[in-house]
Amino acid sequence: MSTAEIIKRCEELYEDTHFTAAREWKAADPSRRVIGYMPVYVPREIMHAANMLSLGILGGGDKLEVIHGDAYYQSYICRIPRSTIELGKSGRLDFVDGMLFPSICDVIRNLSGMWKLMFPSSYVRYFDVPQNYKDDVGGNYYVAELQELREGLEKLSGNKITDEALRNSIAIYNINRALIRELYDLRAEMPHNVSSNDVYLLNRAGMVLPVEEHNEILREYMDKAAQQDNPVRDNCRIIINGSFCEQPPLNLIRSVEMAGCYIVDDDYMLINRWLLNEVPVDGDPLENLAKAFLHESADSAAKYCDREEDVGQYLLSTVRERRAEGVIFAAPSFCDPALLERPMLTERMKEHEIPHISFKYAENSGQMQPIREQAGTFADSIKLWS
Amino acid sequence: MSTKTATPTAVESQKDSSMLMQKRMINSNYDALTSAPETGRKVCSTFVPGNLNELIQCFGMINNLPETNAIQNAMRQQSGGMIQTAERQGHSEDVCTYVKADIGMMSKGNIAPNGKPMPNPDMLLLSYTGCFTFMKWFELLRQEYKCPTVMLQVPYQGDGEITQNMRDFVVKQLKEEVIPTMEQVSGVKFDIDRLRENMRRSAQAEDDLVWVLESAKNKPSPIDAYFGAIYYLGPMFTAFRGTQEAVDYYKVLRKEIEERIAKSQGPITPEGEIQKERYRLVVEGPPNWTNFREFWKMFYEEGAVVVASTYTKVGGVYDQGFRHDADNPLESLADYCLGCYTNRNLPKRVELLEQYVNEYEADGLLINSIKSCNSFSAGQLMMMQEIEKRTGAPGAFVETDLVDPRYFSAANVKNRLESYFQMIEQRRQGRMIATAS
Amino acid sequence: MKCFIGIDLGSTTTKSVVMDETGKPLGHGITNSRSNYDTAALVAKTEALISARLVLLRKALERDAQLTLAIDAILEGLERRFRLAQFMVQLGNLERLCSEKVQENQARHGESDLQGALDDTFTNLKVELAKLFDPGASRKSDFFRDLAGSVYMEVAETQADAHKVNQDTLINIYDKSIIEVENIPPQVDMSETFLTALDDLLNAGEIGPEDYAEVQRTLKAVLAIELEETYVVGTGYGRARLPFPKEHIRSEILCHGLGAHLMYPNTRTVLDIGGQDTKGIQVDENGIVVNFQMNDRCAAGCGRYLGYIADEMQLGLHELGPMAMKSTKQVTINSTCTVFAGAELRDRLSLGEKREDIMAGLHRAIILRAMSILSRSGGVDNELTFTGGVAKNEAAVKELRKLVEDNYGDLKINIDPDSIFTGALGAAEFARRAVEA
Amino acid sequence: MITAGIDLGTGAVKAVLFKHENGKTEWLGKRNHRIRQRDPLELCAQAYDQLLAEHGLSRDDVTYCATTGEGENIDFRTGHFYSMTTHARGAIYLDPDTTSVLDMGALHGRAVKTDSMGKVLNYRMTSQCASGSGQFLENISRYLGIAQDEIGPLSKEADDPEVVSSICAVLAETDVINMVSRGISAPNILKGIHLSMAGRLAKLLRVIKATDGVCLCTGGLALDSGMIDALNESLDKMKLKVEARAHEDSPYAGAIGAALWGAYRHQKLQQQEALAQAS
Ligand SMILES: Nc1ncnc2c1ncn2[C@@H]1O[C@H](COP(=O)(O)OP(=O)(O)O)[C@@H](O)[C@H]1O
Ligand SMILES: Nc1ncnc2c1ncn2[C@@H]1O[C@H](COP(=O)(O)OP(=O)(O)O)[C@@H](O)[C@H]1O
Ligand code: SF4
Ligand code: SF4
Ligand code: SF4
Repeated sequence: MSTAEIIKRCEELYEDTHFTAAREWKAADPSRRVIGYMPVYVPREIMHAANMLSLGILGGGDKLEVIHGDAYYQSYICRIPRSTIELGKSGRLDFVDGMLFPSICDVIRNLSGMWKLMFPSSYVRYFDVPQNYKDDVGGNYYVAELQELREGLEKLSGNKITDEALRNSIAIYNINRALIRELYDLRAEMPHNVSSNDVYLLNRAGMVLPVEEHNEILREYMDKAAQQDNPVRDNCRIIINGSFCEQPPLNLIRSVEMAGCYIVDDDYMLINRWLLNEVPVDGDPLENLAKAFLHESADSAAKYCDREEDVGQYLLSTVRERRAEGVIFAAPSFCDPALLERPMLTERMKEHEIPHISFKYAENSGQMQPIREQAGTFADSIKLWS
Repeated sequence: MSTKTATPTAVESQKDSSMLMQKRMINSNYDALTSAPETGRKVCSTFVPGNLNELIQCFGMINNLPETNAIQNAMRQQSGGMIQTAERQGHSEDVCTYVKADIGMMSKGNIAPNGKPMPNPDMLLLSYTGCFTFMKWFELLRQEYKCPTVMLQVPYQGDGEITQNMRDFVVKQLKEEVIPTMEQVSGVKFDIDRLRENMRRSAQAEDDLVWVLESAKNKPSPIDAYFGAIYYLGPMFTAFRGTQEAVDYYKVLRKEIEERIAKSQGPITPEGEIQKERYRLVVEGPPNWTNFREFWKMFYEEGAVVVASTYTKVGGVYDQGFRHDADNPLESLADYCLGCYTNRNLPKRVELLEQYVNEYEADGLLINSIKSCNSFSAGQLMMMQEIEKRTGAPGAFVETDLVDPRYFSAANVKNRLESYFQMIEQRRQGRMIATAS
Repeated sequence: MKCFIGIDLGSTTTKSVVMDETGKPLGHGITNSRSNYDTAALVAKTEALISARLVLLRKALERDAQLTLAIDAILEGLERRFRLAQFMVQLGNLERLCSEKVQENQARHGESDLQGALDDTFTNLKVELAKLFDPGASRKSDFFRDLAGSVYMEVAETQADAHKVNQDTLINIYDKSIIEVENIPPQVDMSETFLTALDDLLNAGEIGPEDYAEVQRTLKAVLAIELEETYVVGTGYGRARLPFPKEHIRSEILCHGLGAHLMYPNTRTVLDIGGQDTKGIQVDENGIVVNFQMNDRCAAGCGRYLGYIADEMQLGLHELGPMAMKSTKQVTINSTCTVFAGAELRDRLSLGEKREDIMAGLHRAIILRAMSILSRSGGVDNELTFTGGVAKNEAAVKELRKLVEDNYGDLKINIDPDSIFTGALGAAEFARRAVEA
Repeated sequence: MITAGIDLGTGAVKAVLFKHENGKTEWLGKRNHRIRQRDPLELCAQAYDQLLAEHGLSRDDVTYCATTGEGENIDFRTGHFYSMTTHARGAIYLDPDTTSVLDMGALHGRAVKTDSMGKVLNYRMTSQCASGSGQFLENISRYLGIAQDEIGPLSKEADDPEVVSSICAVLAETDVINMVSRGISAPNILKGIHLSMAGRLAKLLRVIKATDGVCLCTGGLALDSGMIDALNESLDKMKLKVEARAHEDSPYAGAIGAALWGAYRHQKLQQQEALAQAS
C-alpha cells in the first residue's frame, strides 16, 4: 500500500463511529471480548493478555449528531462525555463488553457512574492511578489496583491472565511504543513528508486495531514516507499541548498546518506514548507496569507533579528535542485539567522565551476561521521576525 | 466547595444564641490566622471535603480553608473583581471560580475577611477528596508560596465502596507523608492520644449535628436544610470539628431547634419565620454565594423549605452513620476522607437523594447546578432523571455559579423556580381532583 | 356573552385567544412583540376579538342565511377588505411620521428632494401594497412591519436613484417611523370598518346585492353582541411586565402544557420552539405539567436563529422552510449560535455548498438541539405536540418527524395550524377556570 | 513596484494600491464595498479591478497582491497574511505613534501589540460568543431606527448609560427591547452597548499587556466616535494609560498592512533568490 492508501484506510477507521473493524474482530471468534476505554491511560497489556481488544473511545468527532448525550450535560461541560454517551445510547457500542474510565478528571469520573446506571449489565471500572510516586506507597496501591483489574477481566473473559501472557503482551506493546516514537521522530525530521494529518490518523488507528496489525501499518507507512520527496514549505515548527482528551476535529489539525505551522510534537492520544521507555519483560509484570508508570511516564495535566521545580520541564525538554519554535496550547473548552495547568506552563514558556499562543476548541467546532487566523498570525510572526 | 460561615447577611432580627456563637467562632479563627505572625502558630491550608482538622489540631496548627475565604469574599461582593484579576493573569474563564477567587485574593494583597493581612501558609495539605481541581489548585498555590506541600491522594469510590486497598493507601500516606510533614513544619511530635481526644469530641458534635439535620423530617420543618443549614455547618466543616467549642455549639443549637419543634415553628429566614410551609424540597448542589439572600428569598417567599440537601454533606456524610472513631484513629480518618459526598460514585449519590426524597417526604428535587464545579455538576441531569423515575417526585434544574456574580441571572432562575412551584401546586390539585372523583 | 382571554407575550410575537364559557376558542390574534408591551397585548387582544366576531358571523350565517355564494368566499373577502382598511390606516400613519422626519432632516441638512422621493415612494407603496390584498395574493408575513418594510426597501431604492438622494437616509427615516407606528394603539373602529369592508366588497362586485343585504343584516346583529372580558390571564416571556395583578399571571410552561392538552387530549409531550427558548414539557392525562426542561442561557438554535438567517438572505420567515425542502444533500452545521448564523452561512456558501442544502442543515441543527431538550425532559413515548412559531416551518417539522422516528419510533406528531397560539389558549383556559372555581 | 492589499472582512471588502519607488512608499488609492448580500469573492475581484482601472493599471502591473482577512481563497492573490499581522502594520502606517491596535470588526474583536515597525508582539481575539460584536450594534441601531453615522454623536449625548447585562447577543436584544419599554433613551442604550463592548476590548488590551501608549482602532467600528469615547472611558476606569484613537482611514488598516507586507516579502524573497544564485 502507498502512504495515501494507508492513510485512507486509517481515515475510514477514524470516521467509522460504528467500529466495524472491532466488531469484525470480535465476530471472528466467539471467545473474544472487547473493552472500551477513554483517554488518557489504561494498561492495555492486561486486556491483550486476556485475548481482549482494547478499544479507544475518543468521543464522536464532528460528524456524530449528538441528541441523547446532550440531554445529560449542561452547556458548560466539555463535549467528549456527551458524544460518548451518544455512542452508547445509539447502540454503537453494543458489542463492547466493558468500559474503563481512567482517572483524569471529574467529568470522566462521574461518567463512570453514569455508565453503570445506564448499562447495568456491562463491566464498568473506574481505573484509578496513583498520584504518589513512591514504590511502597503509590506503587503498592497501584499494583493492587492492577491486580483488581486483572481479576475483573479474568472473570469477564473466563480466561486466566498468566504472568507469561502479560510478559508477552508487554513485549508487543514495547514494539508498538518504539514504532510510535520512531514515527514522531520521523515527523520532526521531515514534517513535509510526514504530515500531522497522517500522524494523527495513524495514532487513531491504534485505538481501534489489534496492536499487531497496528504495528505492521506503522512499519509500512514509515518505510514509504521516508522515501517521499514532498516540497518543503516555509512553515514554522510548533508543538501542540493540552489536547490529551477530547480531540479536535481533523479539520483543525489541517487548518493549523495550512496556516503555516508544522506540528512537530503533540499530546494527542498520549496512551500510545504514555510509557516512555521499554517496560522490562522479566520479573513481576504488574510491578513492571507500575514502576514504568511511576517513574517513566509522560507528563500530562491529569497527573500530579510532586515537585514544584519539575512543573513544565517535560514540555520544555520536548521543545528542545524537537527544535520547536513555538508552542500552541490548544485545549477543549471547559477542560479543567488542561485549562488549570495552562497558566503554569505558559509561565515556564515565558521564562524561557518560547513563543506560545492558546486557544480552545470543541470536537465539533465548525468554524475554523478564528483558529486559522490565530495560528496564522503566530506563524506569520515567527516567520517574519524570528 | 465548602460552607458559608460568617454571617454578614444573616438573621439580624432573630439573634439566636447559636447564631451569635457560630459567628464568634468563625471570627475567632480568622483572628487566629491573621495574628499568626505574632503568636508564631503555623498555618495549614487545606480543603473542606476531607479536611483533617483533628490531626491539624494535634500539631497546634491553624486551619485555613481557601474555599471559605472565597465564599466570604463572595458574600461581601468582592469575588467578582478577584475572579477577573485571575482571568487577567491568564486563568481560563471555564474553570472553577473558587480557584480564581483565591488567586485573585492573593494578587490583591491577601486580605482576610477580617480586614487584616492573611499570613502565608506554612504548609499545603492537599487532601484530594472528590475533585481534581483541588490538585491543580494547590499546585498553583505551591508555585506562589513555595512551602511544603503534601499530597494525600484519596481514591475515588468508583464501585461505590471503600476497599481495604484504598484505606491502606490513605493510612499509609497519613503515616509516611502527612504526619511527618506536619511534625517537621510545626516542630511538634505526633501524639496519637491527642488525636483520639479530638476525635472523641468530633463524634459528640456529629451526633447533635445529625439530629439537627434530621429535625427537618418534622412537619413543618423547623429548619431550612440548605440555606439555613449553611450556618449550622460552619463550625463542623471548618476549623472547629474536634474542639470543645463545637461540642457546645451543637448542644445549644439542638436546644433551640427542640424548642422550635415544640412550638411547631418553621425555619427562620432573613425576613423572619416562614409562616406556611408550602413546598418541601430536596436540593442537590452547592448554593450560589454572590446572591445568596436573593436566591433564598425566591424560596421562602413562596413558602418553599428545603428539608434535605447534599451540599450539607460535602464535609462528611454523618447522617449515614459515619462517626470519627477514636479507637481506630487513622483508619477512621481515612474512612472520613473516602466517604465525603463527592467521593461517592454517582449511583450512590442517586441513592442518597432518593432516600432523602422519600424519608423527608419531599415534593420534589431541585438541582442547583454550578458552572464551576464539574465534580458536582457532571451527571446531575441524569441524577434528576433517576430520582424522578424512582420516586415520582418532579425535578427542576437551575444553573448558577458559586462566587462568580456574572453567572447569576436572577430573572432566569426565578422564572424556572416559579414555573416549578406552580407545577407542583398544579400537580397537587390534579391529584386532589383525581382522588375526589 | 362572557369571554375569557389569554395573552401570551412572547419575545417575538404576542398572541391572544378569546374563549367562550364552554371552553371553546372563539378567536385568535397575533402581532409582533414590540417595545411597548401594553400596546402589543392590546393589539393582540383586539385582533383576537376581531377574529372572534368573524367566527360568530360565520356561525350566524351558517345557521340561517340563504346565500348564493359560499360562506367561505364571503368571509374571506370580508376579512381581506377589513385587513386592507386596517393596513391603510397604518400606512397613513407611516407616511405622516416619515414626512415629519423628512422635515426635520431637511432643516438639518437641507437635502435636495427628499420629500419628493418620499412622496413618490409612498405613492408607489400604496399601489404595491394594495396588491397584497388582491384575491388570491399571498403575503410574506402577517405583520405590518414586515410587509411594509420589504416593499419600502425595494421602492425606496429606485426612488432614491430617481431623485438623487441618499438611499440610506430614506431607509433610516423608515426605520425610525416604523417603531412609532407600531406603538400607536389600535385606532380602527371595528364595526364601522367591517361595514365599510362589506360595502367595498359590493362595490368591487365580489358579492351580489342580495347576499350583501343578508350578510349586512347578520353582521350588524353579530356586531351588536357584547363580548364581555370576564377574566384575562397573561403568560409568556414578558408576562412580568404585563399590567396585571399576580394572580392573573401564569408561567408559560403551564400554559403551553394545558394548551396542548386542550388541542390534543392524548398528548403527553409538548415541544415548544419560540423566539428565544426551546421547551420540552411532559403533561399528564389532565394536561398537568409533570416535568419540563428548557434551553440554558444560550439562545442558540431558537426561533430567532431563523430570523437572523432570513434577514441575512433577505427572505421572509415563511420562505425559509420551502427553500430548505428543496435540499438534496445533507450538510452538517454544528454551531447554532444565533448571531454567528450569518457568518456560518457565508462560510458555507464560499465553500460552494448550495443555499437549500445549507438551509436544510440549519433546520436540522435547530431540531437536534430541540431533541436534546426533549430527551432531557424525559423523551417521547406517546403523542408529541409541536407548538410555537417554528412549528409553522415545514422544514423544521420534517426534520422533527425524521428524528423522532429514528429515536423514539413511529409516534403520532400533532401540529395544529394554530400551534403558535398554544400558550395563549392555555392562558385563556386558566382564565375560564379561575372564574369557574 | 506596485503592490495591492485586499481585506475581505465579514462586513466589507477593502482594497488599496501602493507604489514603492526608491525606498519611498506612496498610497495610490482605496475602495471600500459593503458586502451586504453579495458574493464576497466576486466583490473582491470587482473592487480590485475597479481600483486598478481608476489608476489606469491592470492586474499584470501589480508585483505583489496580498490578501488578508478571509481572503485565503482569493485565487488571484500572490500571498496571504493574517489579520493581526496586517492590522499592526497598517496601523503603524496610519499613525506612527501606535503601540497597540484594536481591530473592531463585525463579528470579532482583535487586539494586537506592535513595535514601531509593525511587528506583532502579542495578540488576542474575542472568543466564540458573538455578544458585543459590531453586528450586534448594527442590529440594535436598526431596531432603534438610527443610522450608522448617527450612532457616535447620539452615544455622546448619554447621561445615564444603561448597561446590557446578557452575555448572549440574542438575549441582549431582548434586554434592549425591555429598556425601550422602560423608557430608557436611545443615547443611554447606545452608550450602554458601547460601554459593554469597550469593556471587553479594553480587557483584551490588558490581556496582551498593552498598558500604555497609543492604541489605534481599526476596522469599521473605528469610525464610530461614540465607541472610541467609550473605549477611552473604559481604559481609564481600568487604569490603563492607553489612548485610543481612530484615523479616518482606519477601516483600511488591514488592506494597507497587507500591501506593505507584500512589498516586504517580495523584497525578502528576491534577496533570498539573489543569494541562492550567487552561491
Ligand atoms: N410563519 C412562520 N413560518 C416559519 N417560522 C415562523 C413563522 N412565524 C414565526 N416563526 C418562527 O417562530 C418564532 C417565534 O415563535 P413564537 O412561538 O412566537 O416565540 P415567542 O413566544 O418567543 O415570541 C420566530 O422567531 C420564527 O422563527
Ligand atoms: N461609519 C460607521 N460608524 C459606525 N460603525 C460603522 C461605520 N462603518 C462601518 N461600521 C461598522 O463596522 C463593522 C464592519 O467593520 P469591518 O472592519 O469592515 O468588519 P470586518 O473586517 O469584520 O468585515 C460593521 O459592523 C459596521 O456596523
Ligand atoms: S476534555 Fe478535559 S474535562 Fe473533558 S473529560 Fe476530558 S479531561 Fe475531562
Ligand atoms: S470544582 Fe467543585 S469541588 Fe472542586 S474546588 Fe471547585 S467547587 Fe470545589
Ligand atoms: S451569542 Fe450565540 S453562543 Fe453566545 S450565548 Fe448567544 S446564541 Fe449562545
